[in-house]
Amino acid sequence: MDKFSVFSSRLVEKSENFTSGHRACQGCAEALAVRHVMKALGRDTIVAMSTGCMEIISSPLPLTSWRVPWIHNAFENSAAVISGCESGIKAMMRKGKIPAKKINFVAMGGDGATADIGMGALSGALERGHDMVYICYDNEAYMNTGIQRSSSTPYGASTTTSPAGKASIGQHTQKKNMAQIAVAHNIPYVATACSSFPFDLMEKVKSAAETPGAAYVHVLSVCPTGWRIPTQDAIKYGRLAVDSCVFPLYEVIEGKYRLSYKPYKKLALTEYLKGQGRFRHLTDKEIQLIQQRVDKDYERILRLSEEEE
Amino acid sequence: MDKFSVFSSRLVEKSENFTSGHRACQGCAEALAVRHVMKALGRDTIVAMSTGCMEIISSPLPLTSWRVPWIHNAFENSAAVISGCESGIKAMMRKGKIPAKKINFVAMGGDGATADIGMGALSGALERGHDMVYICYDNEAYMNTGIQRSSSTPYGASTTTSPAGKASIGQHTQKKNMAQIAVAHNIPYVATACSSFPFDLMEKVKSAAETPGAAYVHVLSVCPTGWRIPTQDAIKYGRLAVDSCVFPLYEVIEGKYRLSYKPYKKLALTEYLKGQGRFRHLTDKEIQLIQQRVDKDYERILRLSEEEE
Amino acid sequence: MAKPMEKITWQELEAGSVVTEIGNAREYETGSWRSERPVVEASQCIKCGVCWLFCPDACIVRASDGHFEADLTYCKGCGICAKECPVGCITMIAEEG
Amino acid sequence: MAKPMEKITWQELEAGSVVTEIGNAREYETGSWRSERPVVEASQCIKCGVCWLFCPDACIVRASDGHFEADLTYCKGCGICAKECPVGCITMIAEEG
Amino acid sequence: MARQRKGIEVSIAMADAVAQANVDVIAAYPITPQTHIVEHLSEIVANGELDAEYVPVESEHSAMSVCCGSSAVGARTFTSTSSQGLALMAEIFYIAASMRLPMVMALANRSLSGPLSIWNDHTDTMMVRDAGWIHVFVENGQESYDNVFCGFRISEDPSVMLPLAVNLDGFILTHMIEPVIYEDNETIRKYLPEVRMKNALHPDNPVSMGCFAMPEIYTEAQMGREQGLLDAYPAVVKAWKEWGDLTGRYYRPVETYRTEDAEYCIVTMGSYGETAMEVVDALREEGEKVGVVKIRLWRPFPFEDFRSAVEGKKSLIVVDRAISFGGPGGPVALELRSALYGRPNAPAIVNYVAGLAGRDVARSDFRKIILEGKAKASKGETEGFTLYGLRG
Amino acid sequence: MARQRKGIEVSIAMADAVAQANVDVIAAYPITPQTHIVEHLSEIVANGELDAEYVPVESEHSAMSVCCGSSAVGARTFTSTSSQGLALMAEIFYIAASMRLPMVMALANRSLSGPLSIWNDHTDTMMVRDAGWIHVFVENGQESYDNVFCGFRISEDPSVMLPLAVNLDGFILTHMIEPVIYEDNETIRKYLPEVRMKNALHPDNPVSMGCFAMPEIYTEAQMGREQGLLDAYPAVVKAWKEWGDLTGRYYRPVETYRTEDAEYCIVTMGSYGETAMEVVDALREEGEKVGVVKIRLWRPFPFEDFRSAVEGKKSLIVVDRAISFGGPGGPVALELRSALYGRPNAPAIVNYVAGLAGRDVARSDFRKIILEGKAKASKGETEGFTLYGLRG
Amino acid sequence: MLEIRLHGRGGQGAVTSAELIAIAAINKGNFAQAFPSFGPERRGAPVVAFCRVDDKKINIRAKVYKPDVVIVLDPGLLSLLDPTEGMGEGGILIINTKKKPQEVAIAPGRSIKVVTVDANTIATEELGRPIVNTTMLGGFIRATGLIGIDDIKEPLLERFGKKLGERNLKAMERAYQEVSIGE
Amino acid sequence: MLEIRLHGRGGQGAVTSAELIAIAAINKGNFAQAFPSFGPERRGAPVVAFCRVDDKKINIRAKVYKPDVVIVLDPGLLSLLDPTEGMGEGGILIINTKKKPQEVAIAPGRSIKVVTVDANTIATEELGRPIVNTTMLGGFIRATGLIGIDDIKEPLLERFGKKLGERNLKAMERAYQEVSIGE
Ligand SMILES: Cc1ncc(C[n+]2csc(CCOP(=O)(O)OP(=O)(O)O)c2C)c(N)n1
Ligand SMILES: Cc1ncc(C[n+]2csc(CCOP(=O)(O)OP(=O)(O)O)c2C)c(N)n1
Ligand code: SF4
Ligand code: SF4
Ligand code: SF4
Ligand code: SF4
Repeated sequence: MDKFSVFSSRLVEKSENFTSGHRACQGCAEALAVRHVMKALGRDTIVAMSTGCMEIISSPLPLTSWRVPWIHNAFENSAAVISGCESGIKAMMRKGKIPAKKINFVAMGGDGATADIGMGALSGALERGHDMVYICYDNEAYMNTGIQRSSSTPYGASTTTSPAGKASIGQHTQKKNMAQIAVAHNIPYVATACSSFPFDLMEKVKSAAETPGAAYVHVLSVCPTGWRIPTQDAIKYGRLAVDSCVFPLYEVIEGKYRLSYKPYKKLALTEYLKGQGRFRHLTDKEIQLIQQRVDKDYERILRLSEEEE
Repeated sequence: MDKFSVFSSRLVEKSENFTSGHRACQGCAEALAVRHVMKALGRDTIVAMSTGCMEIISSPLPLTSWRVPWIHNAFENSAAVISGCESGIKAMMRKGKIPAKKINFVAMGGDGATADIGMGALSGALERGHDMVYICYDNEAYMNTGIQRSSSTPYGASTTTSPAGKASIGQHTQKKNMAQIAVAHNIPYVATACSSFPFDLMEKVKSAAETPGAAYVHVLSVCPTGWRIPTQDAIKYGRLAVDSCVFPLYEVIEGKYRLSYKPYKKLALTEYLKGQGRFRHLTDKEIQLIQQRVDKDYERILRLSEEEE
Repeated sequence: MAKPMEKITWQELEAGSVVTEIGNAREYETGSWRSERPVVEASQCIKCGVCWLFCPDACIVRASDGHFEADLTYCKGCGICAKECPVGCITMIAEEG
Repeated sequence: MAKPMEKITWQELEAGSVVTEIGNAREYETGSWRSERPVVEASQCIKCGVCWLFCPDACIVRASDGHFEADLTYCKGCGICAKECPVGCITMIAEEG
Repeated sequence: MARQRKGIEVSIAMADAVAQANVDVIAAYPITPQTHIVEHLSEIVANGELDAEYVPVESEHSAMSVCCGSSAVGARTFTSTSSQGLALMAEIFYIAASMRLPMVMALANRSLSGPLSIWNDHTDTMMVRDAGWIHVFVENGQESYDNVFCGFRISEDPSVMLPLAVNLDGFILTHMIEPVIYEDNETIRKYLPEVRMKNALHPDNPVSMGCFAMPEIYTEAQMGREQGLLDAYPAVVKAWKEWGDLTGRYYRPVETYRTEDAEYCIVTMGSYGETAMEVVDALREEGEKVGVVKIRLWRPFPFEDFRSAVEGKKSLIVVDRAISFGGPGGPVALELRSALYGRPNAPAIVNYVAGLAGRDVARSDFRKIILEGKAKASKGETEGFTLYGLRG
Repeated sequence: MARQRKGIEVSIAMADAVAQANVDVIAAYPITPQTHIVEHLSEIVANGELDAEYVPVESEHSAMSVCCGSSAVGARTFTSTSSQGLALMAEIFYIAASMRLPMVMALANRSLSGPLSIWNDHTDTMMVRDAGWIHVFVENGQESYDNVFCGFRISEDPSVMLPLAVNLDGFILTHMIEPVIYEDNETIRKYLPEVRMKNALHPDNPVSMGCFAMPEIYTEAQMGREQGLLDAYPAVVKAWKEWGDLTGRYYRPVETYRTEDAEYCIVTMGSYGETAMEVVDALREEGEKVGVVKIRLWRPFPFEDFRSAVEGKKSLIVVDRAISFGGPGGPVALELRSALYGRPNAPAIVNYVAGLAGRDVARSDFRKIILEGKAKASKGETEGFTLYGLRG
Repeated sequence: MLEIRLHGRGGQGAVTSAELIAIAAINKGNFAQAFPSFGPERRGAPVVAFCRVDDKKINIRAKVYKPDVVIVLDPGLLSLLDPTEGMGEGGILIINTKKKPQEVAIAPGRSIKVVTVDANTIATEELGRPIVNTTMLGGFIRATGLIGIDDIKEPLLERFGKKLGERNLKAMERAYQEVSIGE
Repeated sequence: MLEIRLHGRGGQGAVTSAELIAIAAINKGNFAQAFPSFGPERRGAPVVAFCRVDDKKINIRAKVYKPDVVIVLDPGLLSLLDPTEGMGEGGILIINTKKKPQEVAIAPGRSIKVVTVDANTIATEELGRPIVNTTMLGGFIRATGLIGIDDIKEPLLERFGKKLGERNLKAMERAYQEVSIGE
């Protein structure tokens, strides 16, 4: 449990803009992340959401878990849909067709929607520089359709389309680094976050929303179903990901890196991997190799953050 | 004219795998880049090409300028098509259906095909790590359809869809940095090149082809029609782009930067801008601002290259 | 109250099937999913709200005396609150069949 | 020789309109596009091949004596060779109407 | 803008109409032959002559997605595409209709790959004929200009709320300079007032759009879409009638030319209509009892108008500009046969597929099609279709 | 693999068939309800049981693009998709046919958005009915398994060279565990030999593929595509005949059940066929002279088979699983009407659209459709269509 | 034809139970179907699966509306739904519960055979976790006699592999023995 | 109806010439069309544009196959194509060339009026570049009388803006004066 949380829950927005009654799995920390994000954003927000777990579990006609204006159109295009919402409102406000007021334009999608099928739409929206926030809920696979690999699935994870088997270690490509790709788009705000660190997450979402222009927030979202862990451990595994530096928390503001959280003691990767069904098949040697990669990537982030200081 | 070129033409592959009779504009340096690339690649190459100038000018049924196996399928998918060619040949060779031999798998597209509509397919192919080379011919707009802006059009350029006008400077977003985005994909080889520096270009294409896994080469390709310059100046403007550091030539090998060419004397941006019809409307003040940005970006590349040394 | 989907006639849907009753998912009681129930030992609760903060179903509510407890209408029984409670005052109990 | 496109019958096309005669674009003579013609002063040519290297239409050829000249069948008259020739031995001359 | 008659490229006239319609958002991706429309619009916006967001999207898929977002917030939205662009956005094109999002698209019809062709036919629009959009076909520049206004009027009509495509033949119309009468802004404002969409996305009135449907409710949701199209029919007729009352130019779902006493008719859609009329005039002088039936409204399909237009004719020669490969031939002939199926004395239907990918269909070709078609009909050779002008 | 009868999920049976067919490349993107097919294939490859490249593409657009590349080099290529996936790849789906690239797709039919639905109907496949693919519909697990082999055989036939889709109803078939007879590998090798594509891309035999076509030549290029489909018809019949001779299981383009003396028929496509037969049996016992006509080959459309199957019937009740919004109703009824147009004594055609997005159509529903349809036909109420089971 | 409906929760493997019954029947030479209820339900949510067994080819492609046998994998579901819905006279209801058959409340006047298995206990003891989908098959086999324990062995071992399969088999056999059959 | 065909090269603005004629005619109250030959040709390639003028609505949507007037913007094209193709008796051929009409070789026995303009020289002098599309209109106006110089003024100024427009006008007027009309 992260150190800030104990006594500061009372500072958190009480109202729920993403309501109970949604049909996420028991213990879904992706739904939790949505809940946190919506607290940070508040009511003056328009959300465009990609097809995926969060969409399906929140909107079975005629019911909706959303209390803010919400639109789902397709799987790969929420970045483009929100571009349209933003452009439309901007034009209408400028022309006096509707009263001016600050509205957060937020697109959301899973890692598949973001790093794979929606990459084109996202890249285009970032480049055009709409005043928007894109939030990727990264549960490291296509969960909605039954745990298929995405380009954000980590090396070595077994999924239904990258199964571990006699001739395969499971996923055999490295996790695509979406935050880094977003940074390469030269947008003013990029951050990584995790719902196991809710205050940090909420602060980042607020910063993103306040940044004029395009912002990108990459949220590691633990999926007990897909990761094959007990439901009650969803928060724990988010913490382990961060504390073992598999998923460092940082911000990149106008190209400058800032580490948001440095683990008191960097945990060994095994802490994180063990207990997750998707990694069960990995040998110690394989874990060793992965550890090297994690170290290297973390050092890079450390170096970049220090450079900026 | 770059310093190596005078006496070493004789070292260059003589045969033309991209033949005369193509219908590119007079003085098209994009066609010249294709010619250079095909010299570097040689006959054991399969090319998948996106829709665009180079496709249209080289393949009016029943004629073709290609002497290597060549496929055009659509505008946005040459990275995916070549993924299929590579996978198919790889599988068939492994299974002994066809004899084993080294073949270069090369996808090519314009900047629109690459940085805009084909971004998703490219990102996917890079991530999957096919043994392929992707070559972007960047003439900084959609030329085939009549000089519309792309995300690779530089700030301030007037195109038919980002026209300079009373309420607009022309293109008002910054040029998307595709090489940097490719680097963020953690592929083993990324380079920038220009057909005004043909030896450098050919070396890079060869290196890219020899690199196992996915490689990306970004080729600045001067288009006299779209840039509104005299046809005979096509080579000159490529040189100016490089010498004014608007378009630095570099390689990134396994994440390490290497500057390939450092101008003897960095030229002022005006050298490059003046004479180009697309920039004619820019005021001195605007040029000043652009110069600052160019300087900053160039310094970044310099710094990154030095770090690695 | 939204009409149950299997009763709605086509004329009753808004154009484009837009849903105008926001947040009406609360009519769907996910408590039925639960096989275990969190039980809070109120006397030990330090009222920190951690359980509230981490419940994916937003179904921890504050009782009038300030301590927190699960709203069983929605609680799916994931056990996160029990696991995360810093003082360990929540226990998961099997639902009776 | 490829048949001109306006003569080809559908039966004469390969399945999928695949073209099997590679490089046959050379049948299309882009020399007709030219309004100016590069003329090489052979005696001054230092045979460096720069014109050859930079011709977008691959239509600079080497004469038997080693100097370079334009193949007017394809030369579109862009003037690059003239501009890039390090010794300036190529001149562009207007084609006569 | 005052009322005036101009010599103008049709694409520019359409762009000017879009500006007069005071749209809020234009999102489009360039593709030949649609380019001139969006280029001129960018220019108008760049010059500050239209206060709108021009969103230079990275693909047509995103063009339609941006339009969905923009329409969903209630902004007046325009887009334009052709061919591959339409194919690439096909998924979202369907969704736009199902979500009942008003917008107008100038669909500069062009052949679908492959082989790649930039020239005109109707294969692109035919690919999405089931999607639930309203489809209007125009014949000339004036109709292109006019139907931008009528298009918004119909599309945004609260009883309709559906996207609408103005289909115009690529190059043949888009790149044609010809006379067009511009209406003044007053007239346009009167004809096309601002409407605030009932369920537009806005924090002041939050709604959820695009919820998913279980089997228990999907059929009902689809009936809404179908009914939207059925309701569109009277709205279209009304919008055209009012436009005619204002401008003197009237449009009808099915238009006929010299059909009253005709024994047989040629049926066309799009810019071929004018040439067909011209040829029919000539044939009439030779004593042929022939007329022209022009389908202007393709979706919702005007069954009754069509049936009454061809009532009592001996035969119809339907000129399609698309094929359903391995199927029954051209989509228009297919639907017309279905519409007349089982009717007593239904006319014989002969189907030509002509002018694929911009192959010129000149007056002499029409003449040949009409006379040959008539002969086929009388010989009972009505099955399948003829690919007109095929070599080999 | 020895010949055996297994209880197996249909998706897995199909995946096993793909492995038995020894494909070289599988490129697919997951989408419900196609997922189990590709998941099982990844597993087979991961276990080293099939030597193939499984390309985990980032979208369906790229799935089809990869398949085009792979087929172009002459590799045996398989893919699978559904619904939105098909819509997203639509552009390339058309191109695959025009480039004459053999491959087999398992098209797990599912409704098209919006609203989003993961359940079964035929709106997805109908979107691409003009594209030039061969389309086969299957009714059960055995047919799904068998038609993978027949599919490759037909698709790769040098006289055909066209991609082929095996359409199977999503969930209803894909997620069904039922008995399937597996053939042994010997039989498969015999039936489905390796073929080396004539113009496959390779440096040893360079060719150019996908050149663009000017108006002067486009029509001719398209005729090749059309002719490919016409030539596919005999190839399909032959491939099915030979499969039958090997396995005892024969397929035909149009299949009939108790139609000989039937006065009217129900027409279905896909997995409804079996229930229809069951209900027809029951109705027969009550004295109804009713039969079933099942369309198995949808493209190339088997005109003659269909016509002779319904010759002399009084009426046909066509059950469609898709709508062309604002148009004539279901696409199957549309084409059947066109196919019988103008024939003497053509049957009355009544059109139902049923089972959209997975709404169950049980035996009682079929019974109702048949009897109600018959009554409508006899009253001459044959226009338009009925959205079966609609509330309101 | 015998029609079976199974009630469970997302993640509990109701479809696997249906599948194993169907495969066993098919292996015996019968015809059978097994299929899920095709919903977007998630882990924890009440779900339904179906199975049909017959000695001739089955031509139905709809859900089971009138089950002959109903299996309830999760006792908690009994308070949420009526497991006997659509069931005719003489139906068999097999429930995972500690209760005895006579303690299970059934609408009065219906002649339904109630069978109970304390599957949670058995599964927890044999498999270490209360995953009861295979255990409950023991109850099913005993109550219906439709297939034998031996028939299900092979599919079960194929499905779970030898090690895990044998433990599941053990649980199933125990359930077969320990079942309580009412009426 | 008068049908006109223009031959030029990609980038030379043949369509603009056609356009200006059409607009001038339309502004006079006539009907007209102007359109390119719709090709993928590039800068330098021979291209064609068309124009039709009539006093009633024009209903043709095909290329011009039988031109009454042909304008050749680039003298180099004469050696590549027959500008009189499809032209009937009495046609007018207007060529940019230094030559006199009688020096232009026409198939013997055809009664075609040849008109020549040294547009390169005029344009280079007036506009600084040999862009002859507007200059050649002077020849066209003089040779056909279809429209007057005044009719084209407004569209020309609108097209090119005042400054550049006036220079183009000047070039056109000079061509009008300096044209050589054959036969
Ligand atoms: C074009 C298209 N392809 C595939 C699908 C099927 N599909 C829906 S959601 C989904 C996966 C979502 O994964 P992700 O974006 O990672 O979100 P998650 O469900 O994991 O939260 C897929 C493959 C679709 N709806 N549309
Ligand atoms: C899906 C789709 N959209 C649009 C087009 C039209 N189109 C063809 S090429 C092209 C521009 C090409 O630009 P670029 O990739 O930069 O290459 P260039 O022509 O400049 O070399 C466009 C917009 C198309 N063919 N397909
Ligand atoms: S599958 Fe994973 S992400 Fe999806 S609802 Fe379940 S726990 Fe959440
Ligand atoms: S438009 Fe530019 S890139 Fe295209 S052929 Fe012409 S010069 Fe080359
Ligand atoms: S068990 Fe889970 S769902 Fe229930 S209150 Fe606790 S955290 Fe919330
Ligand atoms: S986490 Fe524990 S101590 Fe804190 S409020 Fe909840 S129940 Fe009380």
